[in-house]
Amino acid sequence: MSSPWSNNSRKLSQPVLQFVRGKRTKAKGALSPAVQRVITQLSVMSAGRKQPKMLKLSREDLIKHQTIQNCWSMYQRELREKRNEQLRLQYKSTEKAMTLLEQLDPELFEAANASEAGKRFPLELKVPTEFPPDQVWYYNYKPKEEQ
Amino acid sequence: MTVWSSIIGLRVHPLGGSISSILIHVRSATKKAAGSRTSMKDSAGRSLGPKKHEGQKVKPGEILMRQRGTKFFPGENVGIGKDHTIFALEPGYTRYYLDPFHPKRRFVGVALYPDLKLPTPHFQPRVRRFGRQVIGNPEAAKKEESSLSRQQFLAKDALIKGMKERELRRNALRVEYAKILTEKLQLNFEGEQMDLATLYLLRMRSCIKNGYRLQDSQYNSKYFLEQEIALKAKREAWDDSTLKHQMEGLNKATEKVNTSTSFNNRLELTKYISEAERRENKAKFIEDLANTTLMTRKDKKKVESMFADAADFLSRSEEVHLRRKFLKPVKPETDGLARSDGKKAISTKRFNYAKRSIEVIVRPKAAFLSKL
Amino acid sequence: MLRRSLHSSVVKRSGSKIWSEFTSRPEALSIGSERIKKCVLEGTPSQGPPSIKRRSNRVKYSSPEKIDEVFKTCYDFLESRSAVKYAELEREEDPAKRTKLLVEAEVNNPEVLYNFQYGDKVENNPRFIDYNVPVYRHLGRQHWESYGQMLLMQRLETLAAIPDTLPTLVPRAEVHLRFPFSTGLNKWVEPGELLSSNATTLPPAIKIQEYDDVDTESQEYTVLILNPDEPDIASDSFKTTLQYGLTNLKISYNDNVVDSRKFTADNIIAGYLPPVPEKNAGVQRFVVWVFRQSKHLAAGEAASARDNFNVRDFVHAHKLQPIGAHLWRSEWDSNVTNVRAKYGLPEGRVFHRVRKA
Amino acid sequence: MRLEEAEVFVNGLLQQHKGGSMTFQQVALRGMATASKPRAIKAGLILSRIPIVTQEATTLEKQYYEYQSELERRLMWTFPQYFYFRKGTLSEKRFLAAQRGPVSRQPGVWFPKGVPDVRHNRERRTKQEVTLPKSSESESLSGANNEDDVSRPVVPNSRITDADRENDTTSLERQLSSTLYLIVKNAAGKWAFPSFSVPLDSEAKKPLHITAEAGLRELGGPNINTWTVSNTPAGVLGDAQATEFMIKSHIVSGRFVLQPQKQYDAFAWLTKSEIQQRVEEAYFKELSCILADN
Repeated sequence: MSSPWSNNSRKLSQPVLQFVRGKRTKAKGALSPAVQRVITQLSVMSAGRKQPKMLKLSREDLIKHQTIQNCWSMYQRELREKRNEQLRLQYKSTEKAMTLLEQLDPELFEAANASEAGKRFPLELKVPTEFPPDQVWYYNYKPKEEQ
Repeated sequence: MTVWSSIIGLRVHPLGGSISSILIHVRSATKKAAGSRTSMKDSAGRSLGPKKHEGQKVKPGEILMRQRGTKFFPGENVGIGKDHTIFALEPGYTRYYLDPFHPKRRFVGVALYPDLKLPTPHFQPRVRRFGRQVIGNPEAAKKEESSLSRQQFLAKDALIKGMKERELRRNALRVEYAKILTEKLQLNFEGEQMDLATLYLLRMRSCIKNGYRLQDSQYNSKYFLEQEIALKAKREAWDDSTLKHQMEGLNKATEKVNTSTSFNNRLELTKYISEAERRENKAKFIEDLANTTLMTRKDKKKVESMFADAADFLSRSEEVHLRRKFLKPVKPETDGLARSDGKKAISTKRFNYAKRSIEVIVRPKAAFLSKL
Repeated sequence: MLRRSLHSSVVKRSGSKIWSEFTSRPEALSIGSERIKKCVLEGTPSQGPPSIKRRSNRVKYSSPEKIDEVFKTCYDFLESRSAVKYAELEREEDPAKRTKLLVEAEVNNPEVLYNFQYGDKVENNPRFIDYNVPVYRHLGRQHWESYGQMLLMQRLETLAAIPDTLPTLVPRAEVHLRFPFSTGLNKWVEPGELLSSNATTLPPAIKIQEYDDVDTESQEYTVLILNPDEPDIASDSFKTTLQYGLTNLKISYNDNVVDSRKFTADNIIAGYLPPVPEKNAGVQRFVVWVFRQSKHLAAGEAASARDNFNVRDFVHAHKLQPIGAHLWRSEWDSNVTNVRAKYGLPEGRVFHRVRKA
Repeated sequence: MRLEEAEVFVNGLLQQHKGGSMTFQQVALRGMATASKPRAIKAGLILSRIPIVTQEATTLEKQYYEYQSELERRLMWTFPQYFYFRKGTLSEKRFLAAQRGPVSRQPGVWFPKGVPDVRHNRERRTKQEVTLPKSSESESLSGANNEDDVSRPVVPNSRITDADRENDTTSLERQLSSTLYLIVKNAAGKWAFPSFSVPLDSEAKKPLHITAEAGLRELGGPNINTWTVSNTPAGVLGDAQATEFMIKSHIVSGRFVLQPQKQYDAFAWLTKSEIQQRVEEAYFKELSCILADN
């Protein structure tokens, strides 16, 4: 053989890489398939391609939208005001009851005013759902046997 | 080992290639020499602190305070440097003071007068120093007045050229207006009156062009001429009768111009046209347009010329609106589709959203304004 | 849960069509174009919204889905609330509260919103934005406070027009300024702008837009233009000059541009003196002050010397209430000589370009 | 908490109080001093059943939510299909088959509604409609009602119950979306919330809420599970002579069975608006603020 290179390569199963720090090992732009795949995946996930076009409203629609939002905030404000008013009345009612109870019977007042620390919310009470369960109400409740 | 293998850096594994690949590290000379301790170093003192005491007289540029950070804030008539050095901007007397607007700050300032206290009251006018002298020598004054900055000097020629050009254009326009007034409209203004009339028209034109309404344009233009005359009277100390006479002349000229001329929507001077006439002409024009058919090139030219004439009584937006309506680039499909794809037809591919397919529409050439 | 427990269904009063009734309500509360009004109130037509001018763009446009149905419900809801306000208004006597109710009754009306949002707010057409109507004054004030007022106050403070002329300003009226006569330019000046001497040769037109409830029949205004930067060689300082002074002006909510059509020679306390800064004397500020008068000023009462004008004393003496301000700046340019010649003023001094201690 | 325990608890409280600012004697004395007149204190009970299903949305709410969800769909980012369906799998094929793809742009074709702007198989100018193949399949199988089939369609229970149809006011299963209150009819034929007199001699005296709960059990049988919100009364009725303090409580489970008794002869579970029609006007006005609207 004329080429000493081919002579040598016959003995080698794999070429041995020589790592030199700071030396460019590949031509610019050529990436390994794994890296290329990651880049493709990232570009697929990039925001610019997934975002829809900006929503532009015509003058009429913008006014309609603003009116809808105004209406909604007014509606919510009315609900809020009504709720606050009811809470205020409830507080006044309790206050009135307690004032009267204190005058009438201080013992009962003390008992009604006692600390309720440690009182638990019953786990059996359920949050309202959109549709009722199969068994709407549990009737067969029996109080625990007293020891 | 052969010579070649040692040259190109490939080595044969002694056990004969059972390990797949081998990475050989060439170690560069990265070993650091032993470090040296940097303690026991100290710089010389920076000589910080106040450089002027309370009430000391200072000149502009003198340093009042050297500091790290703003231990003292710059007060009135002082500046602050990039290393927070505080220096005087005006001649005066150093003051160290507190300001109720910034309760946590200490200030250094310069009072312009020895009996002035700082801070000066917040709602009183500021105490300022003018600090410039009049140039007494008339020649030096002249020289100073005509001196230009580099930027101004460089821009000067172009600006003067532009100004002259505008002046020329204005004069040409006035000549043209004079010609229209005398020849086309048969209005006879005497010499000075003609000058007033053309100047008035010139200002009218620019006002209308700038978007003023007609009444405002007339008022603005007339007010300008009135002021010109009034100022001239004051300069030349006219007596009342002369001034009155001049004003009457102006009134007459402007009145005559207002009642006999108007500007069309291309800002050209035309015969006066009243609002009623405008409406009447417009109605007639629309009727004419509705009666014309747009089938040939000749028709198109005719409609175009009709629009050119209509510029006198239509406003710009009206004209655009009517052009959109009567000079459509493509006629609506209700006007007819061509039978087949011949020489006198143009076919377009259009997407049909209901069928989600492409359909071909063949239109006669006459349906396209540009193809007439 | 509590929120859910408080639901009330939308009050629908089909009888109370308050917002489509224009016998007692002014015309300005409706949209001008019939087609646009129909599009807003009755839903977008099949060929697209009429505010889009080109037909092809109209075809391309698509409205958000279900906007028309929900808009109809919301419109009824807001209209019913407005009807409540109008009912309250009939019982109310106090003018301040009446104005408040009128604003509340109309501020959510989509037609009003449309007119105000897309109308010209400075050169307003009273058919669309009528400042006689309280709701437009309310919206106008909001618009002004959102930018113009802040800009003005910032310029007044950074350029030290406050406190060099008057101690401070509580802005009540919006002041616009332009110079239409000298050059025919149609542009409102931004506060603090540097203007050429050519532009300011002839007096400005000043627009005073009131947003408060004032009696436009009797209320009178004073306008002063001051220059606090006139050099005073004797004291090596500055003095204030009165450049222009007008009194006893009457304006209305809509027709409020003050030019010579609005006043006669009796209203002038100081004729217009154009800005003619001298070479190297620095940039001069020209501050426009607008005052509400507490009484009519008799002729000659307000006359005072232009030079060394003390504005604080003037305001105090005539019991003026400052409500608005504006300012522009001028500097020497090569046209100043022409302006001086035009007004017959003496030639300006020339100062050294270096300021000496 | 059982009654005995509660008693002990209250006694404990009073014992504690002895060491505090006021002794028991002082308390008693003050009570004697202020209320020297004969009086009757009653403990009223507002027993409620909380809603089981949610409230019906109003027209405005329904339409507003629909509008907002349409806007959100329009502004939604493209559905990341490659994330959920691996490329080349059967599920991806099924998913793609269920989609109605966008119109893609073609050269030389006039699109009157604008040239399509397609990215990742989505028209960017409109909302993206994502159809799941599962749902379309189950729709076709909706006839099959196999209990064992996991993918059978979900059929919700009706929000209107038998009790609603029969208008059975004694049932706890009526008016699922609103709060029900227990009211009883006394011998005189007047409807009111149940009330129980509090014994005033110091041995038998018990706190208001315990009296009310014990009274309820006497009245409606022992098989009721209730939860009293607080010891504190929520409202008061009457004057200093005969005072009724209202205690709020919720029924959690169990059944209210009216025991044969002289005091009351009927009971009903009613909503606030129904209560208004049955009770006296003054009585309702006093209590309306502490009742829930729904």
